[in-house]
Amino acid sequence: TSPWCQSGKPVKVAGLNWESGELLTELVATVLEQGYGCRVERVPSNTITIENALAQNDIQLVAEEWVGRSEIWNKAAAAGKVKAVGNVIVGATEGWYVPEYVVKGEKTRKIRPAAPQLQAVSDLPKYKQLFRDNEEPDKGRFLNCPSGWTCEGVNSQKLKAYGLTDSYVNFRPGSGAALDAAVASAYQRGQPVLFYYWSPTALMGKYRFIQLTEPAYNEACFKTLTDRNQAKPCGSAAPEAVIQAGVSRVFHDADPVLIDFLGKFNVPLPLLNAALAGMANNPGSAAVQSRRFFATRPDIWRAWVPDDVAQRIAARNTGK
Amino acid sequence: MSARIELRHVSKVYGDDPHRALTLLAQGADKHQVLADTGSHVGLYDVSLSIPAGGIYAIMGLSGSGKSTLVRHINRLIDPSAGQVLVDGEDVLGFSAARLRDLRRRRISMVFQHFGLLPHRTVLENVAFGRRVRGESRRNAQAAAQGWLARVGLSGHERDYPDHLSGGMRQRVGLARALASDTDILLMDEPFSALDPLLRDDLQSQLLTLQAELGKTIVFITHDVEEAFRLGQRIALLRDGRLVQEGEPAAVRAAPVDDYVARFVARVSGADVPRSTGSAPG
Amino acid sequence: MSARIELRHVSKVYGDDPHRALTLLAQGADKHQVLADTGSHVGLYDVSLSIPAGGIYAIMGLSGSGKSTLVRHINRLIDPSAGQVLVDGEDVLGFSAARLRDLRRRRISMVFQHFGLLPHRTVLENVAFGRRVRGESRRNAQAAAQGWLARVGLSGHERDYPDHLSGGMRQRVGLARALASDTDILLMDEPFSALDPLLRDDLQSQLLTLQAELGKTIVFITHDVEEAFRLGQRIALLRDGRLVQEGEPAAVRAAPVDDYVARFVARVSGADVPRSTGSAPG
Amino acid sequence: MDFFVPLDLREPINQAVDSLVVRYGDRLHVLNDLILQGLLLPLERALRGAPPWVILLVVALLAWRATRRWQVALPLTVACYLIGCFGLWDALMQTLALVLVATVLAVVAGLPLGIVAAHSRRLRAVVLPVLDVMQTLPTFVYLIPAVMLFGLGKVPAILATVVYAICPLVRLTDLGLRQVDPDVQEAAHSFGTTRWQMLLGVQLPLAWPSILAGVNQTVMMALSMVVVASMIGARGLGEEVLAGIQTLDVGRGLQAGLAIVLLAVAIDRITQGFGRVRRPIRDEERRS
Amino acid sequence: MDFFVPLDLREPINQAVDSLVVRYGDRLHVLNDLILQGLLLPLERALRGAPPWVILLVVALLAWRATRRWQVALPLTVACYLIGCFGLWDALMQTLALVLVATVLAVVAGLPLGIVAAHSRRLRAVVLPVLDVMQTLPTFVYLIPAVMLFGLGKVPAILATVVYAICPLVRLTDLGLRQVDPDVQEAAHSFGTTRWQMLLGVQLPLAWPSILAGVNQTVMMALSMVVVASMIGARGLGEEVLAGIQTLDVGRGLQAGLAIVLLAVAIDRITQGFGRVRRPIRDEERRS
Ligand SMILES: Nc1ncnc2c1ncn2[C@@H]1O[C@H](COP(=O)(O)OP(=O)(O)OP(=O)(O)O)[C@@H](O)[C@H]1O
Ligand SMILES: Nc1ncnc2c1ncn2[C@@H]1O[C@H](COP(=O)(O)OP(=O)(O)OP(=O)(O)O)[C@@H](O)[C@H]1O
Ligand SMILES: [Mg+2]
Ligand SMILES: [Mg+2]
Repeated sequence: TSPWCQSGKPVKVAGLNWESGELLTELVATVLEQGYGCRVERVPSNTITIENALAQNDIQLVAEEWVGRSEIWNKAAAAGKVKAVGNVIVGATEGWYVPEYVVKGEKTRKIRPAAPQLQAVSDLPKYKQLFRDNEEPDKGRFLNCPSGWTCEGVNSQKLKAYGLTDSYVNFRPGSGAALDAAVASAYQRGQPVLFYYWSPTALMGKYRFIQLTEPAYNEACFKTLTDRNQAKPCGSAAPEAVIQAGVSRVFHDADPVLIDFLGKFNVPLPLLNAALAGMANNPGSAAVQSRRFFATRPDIWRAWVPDDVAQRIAARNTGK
Repeated sequence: MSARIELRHVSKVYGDDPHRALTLLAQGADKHQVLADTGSHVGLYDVSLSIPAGGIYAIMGLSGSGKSTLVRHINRLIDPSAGQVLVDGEDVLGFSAARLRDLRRRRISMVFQHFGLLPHRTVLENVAFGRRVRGESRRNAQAAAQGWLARVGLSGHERDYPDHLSGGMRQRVGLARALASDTDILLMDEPFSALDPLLRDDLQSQLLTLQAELGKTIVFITHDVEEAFRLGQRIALLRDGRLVQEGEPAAVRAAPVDDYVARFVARVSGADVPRSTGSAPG
Repeated sequence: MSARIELRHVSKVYGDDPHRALTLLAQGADKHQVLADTGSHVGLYDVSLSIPAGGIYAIMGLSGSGKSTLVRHINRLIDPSAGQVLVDGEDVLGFSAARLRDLRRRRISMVFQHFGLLPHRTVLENVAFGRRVRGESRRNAQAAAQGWLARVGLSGHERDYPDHLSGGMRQRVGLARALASDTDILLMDEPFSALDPLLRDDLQSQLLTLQAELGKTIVFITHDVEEAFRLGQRIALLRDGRLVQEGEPAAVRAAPVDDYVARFVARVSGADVPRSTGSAPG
Repeated sequence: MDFFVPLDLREPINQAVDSLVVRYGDRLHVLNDLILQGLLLPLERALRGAPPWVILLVVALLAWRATRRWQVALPLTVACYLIGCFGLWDALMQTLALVLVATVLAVVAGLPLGIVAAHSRRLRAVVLPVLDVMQTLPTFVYLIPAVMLFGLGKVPAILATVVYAICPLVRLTDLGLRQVDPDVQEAAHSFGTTRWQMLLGVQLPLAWPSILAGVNQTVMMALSMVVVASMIGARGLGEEVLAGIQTLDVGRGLQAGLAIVLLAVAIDRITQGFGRVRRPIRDEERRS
Repeated sequence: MDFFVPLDLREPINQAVDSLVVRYGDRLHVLNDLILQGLLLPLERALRGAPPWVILLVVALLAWRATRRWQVALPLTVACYLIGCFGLWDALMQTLALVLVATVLAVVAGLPLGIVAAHSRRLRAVVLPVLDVMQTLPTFVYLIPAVMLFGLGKVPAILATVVYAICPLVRLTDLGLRQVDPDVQEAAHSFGTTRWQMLLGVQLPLAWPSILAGVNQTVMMALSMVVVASMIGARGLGEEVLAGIQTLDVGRGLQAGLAIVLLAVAIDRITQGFGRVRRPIRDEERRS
């Protein structure tokens, strides 16, 4: 009995199109439809437009929001137009990675370790020839975040902080898809590649990467990293990512019932990774994974909602 | 007899700077000098003539002497660089777009030297074009067109497209198109030049009959001196854009103003040109 | 005298299904019936004629009787639906592309009824075109072109573009273009139809001289019977795509095969046609 | 670089956009709703509601009527059926609705614009540079403000598509009209045609091949915008492509991409078929 | 839906792409290197290395030579200077290098293709559908595999741009050639022209207005791909636009977008100016 849905208005949900986003959206939508009898509309889009639309209440709900990672979100949150609720994923990671075979080699594909000593970002200058950039052949290439993402600025600052600006090109791939493609291609060909990445992601589940160690998180240093204009930043690992559900202010104020559900909505990381791996092998099957989840893991989802709602969901999912 | 069409000191220079050319011409330069000096082509220079109502008025002259340019002034397809053009006493240069359209629809039609057929329409549609433009029903227009096609010997070709026709056949389509408009004034720019002698004889007679019966005013350009003398009740001779002589055929033959005219008219063997004189009501 | 050009049972049907039309024609249908039945136009049917070397061969006939179609077969701008075309004893239909090109470059040139000028080239470039195509230097080609332009009375217009010329001037450019190629065989499709009588006289004389001096073979289409009798050493008459009569002018005049031919030739006043006979070496 | 005097328009532009959004955003949102409810949704509902075999039949009939050749109509129909087999039927119908509306709007607006440009030198001097901007200003740049003004979804997607796809039609209409033989126009003039009669009876028919080429390019460009449209919330095949790309599932993206191509080919063949004049323009034989 | 037999090509396609990457990826990456070092980087280095005033002078001279009108040349030069003032000079030079190479390649490949299509009915039946695919298959669908095969950066960006931008040129060349007056061609034939003489001396000059329209569209499309190119790592103005959009900084995006438009206009005016025949085709007066 959600006031928003009762009034007949549909809940417009961002149709996120990366793997974890797809699955989480599917889970939320299932609860809303089956548990609360809501009409759910999925609106496909890219991240900026989504955040912008959320601020205008064009859509009401984003199932996976990396809070604080984009300027649009930050501005909208500061203006009170959007709210973040719950803890959808706990334990997400991010950092600089290389494929495992670069350090350890890989027997099945007969790849010899190219940089057995590589462990930390401070080792990187030695290996610039290994990660050679063909557009500037005397430097290595570090694959940054796509231009415009918040992480792009942080990584650019990190290159300065770790003294890598002379030995590495700050290569911004332009889009997440291009980054993924470049990494996947290198991995399949067994070539060395140095890149920024994060989890939970399908690529992370599919391939074996090693994260390079960085100086431990330090709030003061991290501030210098988030400020592009800081000339002399100091190094620091990223703080733990906060991944929540994003809702528009209007929706937040209008429907405490659903906000209550979102506050409890959480999927344990191992389970998520397993599901993502399943999706990677069987593309486009977020719906399948979702159905399996509701059929097999009531222990988890029953905690999200009151009993009567859970009952309704169960009724729709045991029959199948 | 009243003048149906009158040109007053009409000059036409093709090019960017007609005024410079006109100044040169006024100083006595001829068109070849003007072309060499300014790059402009002189079409006509200071031509005045008046064409009486009801009758065939023949225009002759060397190739490039400005005949086509002259007739185009009458229905104002060309605006003169200087001078006035009067039709039925009214200055067509002052006409509004609507009046000009009306003039072209109901009072003047034209046969073009290069035919100017509409390539995307059938022969029948081409001939019916003038009537369709002024709003007649398809049925009426095509019925009239059909009749004219028969008179120029093209029955059976109604549904052909122009590019499937021979040169002479195209010319006849253009002819039928102008005639089908049934206007009082007909401008004909070498309308029979691509036709065989038998057909030409036949069409000349038809034209004479038509003129005599309906009293049309016909301006007729031709290179065939015999034709000019057979059809024309008056004759004008152009040279290099200037009017050289003008008058009744007999008068021109009797007293050519210069050697040029004399050589032109010398080609007509005196007596053998039948004439239907008798000028129609003006 | 050996035959320079020979057509053997040449038929040409424009349309999708020439064979059906040919069958009908063989059964005695005429071109109007064929058009009504099949929608195909008959250009020529079963025409055989041989054109002797050195001399002017005039072709006449009603508008639409197939004259233009006929000459286009000689340089194979059109492939016949049936029959053979021989030039100097060789079947041009069997020519390779290279030999055909050579034939057109060095042995046959053509004046088109609709001129076919290149609108993007100046008058001088148009006239030099034939020589440029066969690889002559620009200088030589344009010098020759200049000479021919003067002979057709277009000096001073070298740098004009075709669309700035009058109809007769365009025709003369086409004429000069063909003559400038200086080939043995000339195909001329109504080359003087848009010209004034003075110029026409002049060009006729030039053509006769040219033929007499250089022994060229000229196929000459005209509607002007006097012109045909003045220029032609032989005359062919076409009607509805068929060859009606062929022979020396005197013979044709003396014994027309039917009323049609009689009406055509009746228009020539016996004696007044000067002739320069004497056929050149074949 | 000292050579350049530093200038910065970013802030003023951003402020302008913001104030536009604040001032007109609501009203435009309502407009969005109207277009949606009045035009797009009914069409979409009809297309998605109809049984697939009905749609296939309509495609087959249209293609046959347009081209009179079953060698064209049959493969097109089979191809549409195959898209259904890939599980993309519903997405196909959504995209079809979007593209149909956008193409029709582009043609309805583009043809008159092209005519205007051809007839007035002064207007051409205004229209052509505007087209340059419309075609090369990156879609994203105006898409984002459009979303802020109109809200997320199909209407701004259609607007963006029309803006982009209209350009070649305008240009080619203009080109075609300016190439019409002046002798023929003069002859028509001599009979006293009105501008309207001249346009409909002479100029447009003779410029038709160019105009058809313009329509073809418009259709192609409208379909090349499908993916962009789905970036601001239009569902359908574009969404599939995007999702395929984001998850590095090339197969999924390619499959949906091929469906878009097929849709383009189908719309193109049908419009071109209806537009083509049946008579061969000139006897082929002459061109030996 | 029972009506459709379910089919799925995703897995086979994905496997095919994967095996292509494994088998040829390395070699194609080397090819990428070659094109980069041999062609693009030297040009880019030259453009970025030259002092801005030299480039501005060259633009002014080219624009003046092409159009002979300072009313065109001057504003273009000033506009380029303004781009520099926005702090985008370096990005402009990078984009210029990319677009120049792509446009030249597209013209060099597209013109012959159009000629071939116009001359052979059979080849046209092959070429035109391929163009349909090239133009409507969403860029991303082949861009991602291209990245996997060629690596990130400028080379796949150029390839994608050429694939997309070549289409209108091919089509309009074909259209223009097929509209050349057959009477004129026949006359040229009668003098024994070779195919080559016919093409260069008659057909191309008469088809020129259409071909120029094609070049214009190619330039426009190449520039409309700049943002897409930067999505796979080509730097320059496109990156600025992307960054502007990603951060909802409409001003930044628009500023860079306008720079792209300007670049498009400059390239277009200069190519069109050089292409245009100076003589007016027909005396205007006749068209009363
Ligand atoms: N390209 C074509 N397509 C179809 N029919 C044609 C074509 N060219 C000519 N014809 C037809 O062939 C016949 C003969 O035409 P041709 O041009 O040879 O006549 P012609 O004797 O030269 O006539 P004219 O003296 O009028 O020029 C005509 O009936 C014409 O309709
Ligand atoms: N559109 C034009 N542009 C420039 N000059 C032109 C144009 N039309 C005609 N002229 C020039 O005007 C002069 C007269 O041309 P016009 O067509 O009136 O001659 P004409 O007497 O009809 O000749 P013809 O008997 O050869 O048809 C010529 O010198 C010609 O070059
Ligand atoms: Mg004339
Ligand atoms: Mg003929």
